[in-house]
Amino acid sequence: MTLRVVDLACARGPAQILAGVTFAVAPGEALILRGANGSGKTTLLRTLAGLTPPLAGEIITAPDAIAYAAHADGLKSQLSVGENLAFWAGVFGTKDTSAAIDAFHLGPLLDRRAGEMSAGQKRRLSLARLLVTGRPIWCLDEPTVSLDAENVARFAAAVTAHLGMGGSAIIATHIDLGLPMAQTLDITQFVAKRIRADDPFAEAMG
Amino acid sequence: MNSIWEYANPRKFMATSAFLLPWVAGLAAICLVVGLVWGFFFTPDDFRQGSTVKIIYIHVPAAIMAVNAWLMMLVTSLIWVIRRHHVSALAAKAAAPVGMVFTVIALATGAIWGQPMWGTWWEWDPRLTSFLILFLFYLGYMALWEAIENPDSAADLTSVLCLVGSVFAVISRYALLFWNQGLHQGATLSLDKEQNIANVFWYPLVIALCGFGFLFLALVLYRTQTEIRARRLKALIAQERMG
Amino acid sequence: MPDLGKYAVYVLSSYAVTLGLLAAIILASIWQARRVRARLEAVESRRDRGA
Amino acid sequence: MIALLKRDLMLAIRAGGGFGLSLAFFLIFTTLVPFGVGPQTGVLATIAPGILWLGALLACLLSLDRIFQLDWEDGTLDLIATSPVPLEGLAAIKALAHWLTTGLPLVVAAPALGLLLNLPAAGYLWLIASLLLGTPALSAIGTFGAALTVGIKRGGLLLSLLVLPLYMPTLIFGALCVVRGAAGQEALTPLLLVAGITLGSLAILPFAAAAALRVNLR
Repeated sequence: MTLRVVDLACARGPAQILAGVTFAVAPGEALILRGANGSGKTTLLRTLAGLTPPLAGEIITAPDAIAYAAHADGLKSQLSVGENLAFWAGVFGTKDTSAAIDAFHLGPLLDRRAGEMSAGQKRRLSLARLLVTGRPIWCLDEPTVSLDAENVARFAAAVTAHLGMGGSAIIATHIDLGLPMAQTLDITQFVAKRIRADDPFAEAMG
Repeated sequence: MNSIWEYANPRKFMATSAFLLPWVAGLAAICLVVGLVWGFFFTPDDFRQGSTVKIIYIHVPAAIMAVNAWLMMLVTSLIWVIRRHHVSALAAKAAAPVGMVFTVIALATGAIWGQPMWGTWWEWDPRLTSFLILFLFYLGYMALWEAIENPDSAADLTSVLCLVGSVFAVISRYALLFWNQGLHQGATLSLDKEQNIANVFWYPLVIALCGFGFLFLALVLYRTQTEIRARRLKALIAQERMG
Repeated sequence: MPDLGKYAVYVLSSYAVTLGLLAAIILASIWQARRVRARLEAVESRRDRGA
Repeated sequence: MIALLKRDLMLAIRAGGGFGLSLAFFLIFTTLVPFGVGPQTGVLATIAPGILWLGALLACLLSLDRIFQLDWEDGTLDLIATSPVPLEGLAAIKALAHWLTTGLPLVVAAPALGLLLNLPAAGYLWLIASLLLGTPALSAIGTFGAALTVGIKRGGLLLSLLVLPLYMPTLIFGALCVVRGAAGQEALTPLLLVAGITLGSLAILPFAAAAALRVNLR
């Protein structure tokens, strides 16, 4: 499942942030988004995920192919690991969660409350959630924030495994993940900050 | 005559409204003065209600315009939702306070008029109460506009509220009739024009109504211009912040 | 001035309330318009000087 | 969708906030009334239907802003929006979950509180029927209000200002049904009207709530 983006323009609130964004991600490839804070990485990912309607351009991919994961990982602290995963499996319609549980060694943690886990364990659970969605294209926003070196390595291994199985990933991060097939895309080249084109209040009037 | 969508662009609207405003304001002033003065000074007292019948020249037009203002907001919200017509959304925002003021006038004059006739300042009469509910709808609508940062989202959310609110306003209107039989007199200005009020009262009333109508139009045009400038101000500040 | 009889208080007060409220909304609109127009001119002149 | 409902109910039970708070409020509200209005049972009996309905309505109102707020803050709403579950379904399920955790307990508790205000015997059947048919509308309208104000910080007060006028018809018909029932008059018509409003709300409002959510998620 390749993801092709052609001449995409994204907006954050009243302002357009990016314009002319064009790239393609083939199965098995990873794309690292570089750019200063506020240069629109999150906005781009949210537009790819379909949360924010793009101002212009196209996102060409199979329907329901993109799984989005942001800082806020959508885990309920009162629910146990197993219940959280079962919930997301129910939402995404995947039958069993054992594959995701084994991939991130969550077996021993299954009935521990999500609220009682360390940041690293929580990150592993949110990655397991990604696996549960069963969607090939991962859009990850700063996935390795608040993770120590060991967990970052484990995260990189998980992404590599995902790429190995023909999935692809678009990751906004500042940390070098050492992924094999990773290209880097610096989105500062696409930054075109001005008022949204469909906002008629930009030019002077009486 | 270019289509009304031509006015989607604020510049065109500003030019046209700048041209129209003095005329509409002038008409409003004339009709108001003529209507109210004629009604106040040159009409006889009613044999039953005495001089309080003179309140009709402000109570009825205000009540009619209060409802029309909400209908106008409903139409402009629909135009915004369907055609993303920016000026229409701002016109709805501009009309809300004016509609609210008309509702308060209708309530106040209704209550004052009710005192000598029904003996109490406030009577839970279905029509008077439905204006109280309309007042709450206006309050909620305006509060929602102020509470949201991004103007486009604010326009979307307030339009949805206006649409849903209108459905419930109609339901409330009939729920109230079910809830308490009214003391309010029948329709004063029904269109089939059977004589429910004598001609001598009727003419000044119609002129006063036109006065209120033009005043509403003038205020909405004027306030929409301000909303457009405020929106432009926001856009410029956003541009500056982007550097 | 017509003889309003015993209801004079009610008629006059309702007219006073109405004219008062109408004046209030008109003045509020004018005041708000002036304020926005002034701030807009300030920002636009800043922008023209800066641009 | 069922997973959503199961999770919400589990969260309500486990967090314990859901059930207890609204019921406690309903109890406190009803017990406060005689202190304000005076202990004469005659007076209390006549205003009992209105007070019970107002108590139920305000109890629903209190728990509205929690419908989407928690999911909004921890990112679940974003993730569900990108999942195959449609937002309309989410709104309907959230309304159902709110009704099950808040509306239904109120219906169960209402007769007991009716005793406190010595509601006439004939009124109890109508009280239960009107609340049973009316509270789903309160949840559906409330979910719409919650969706409108989810993006607004401290939107709770605004939520009440927006939702209370929309609760007016259900309150009028609901209380009227119990009043007439208690007085032995014919109370079926207001009951049917309450049901009508509920069905209308359940049909339209999830779509309006989803539209509002889509705007807030932008």
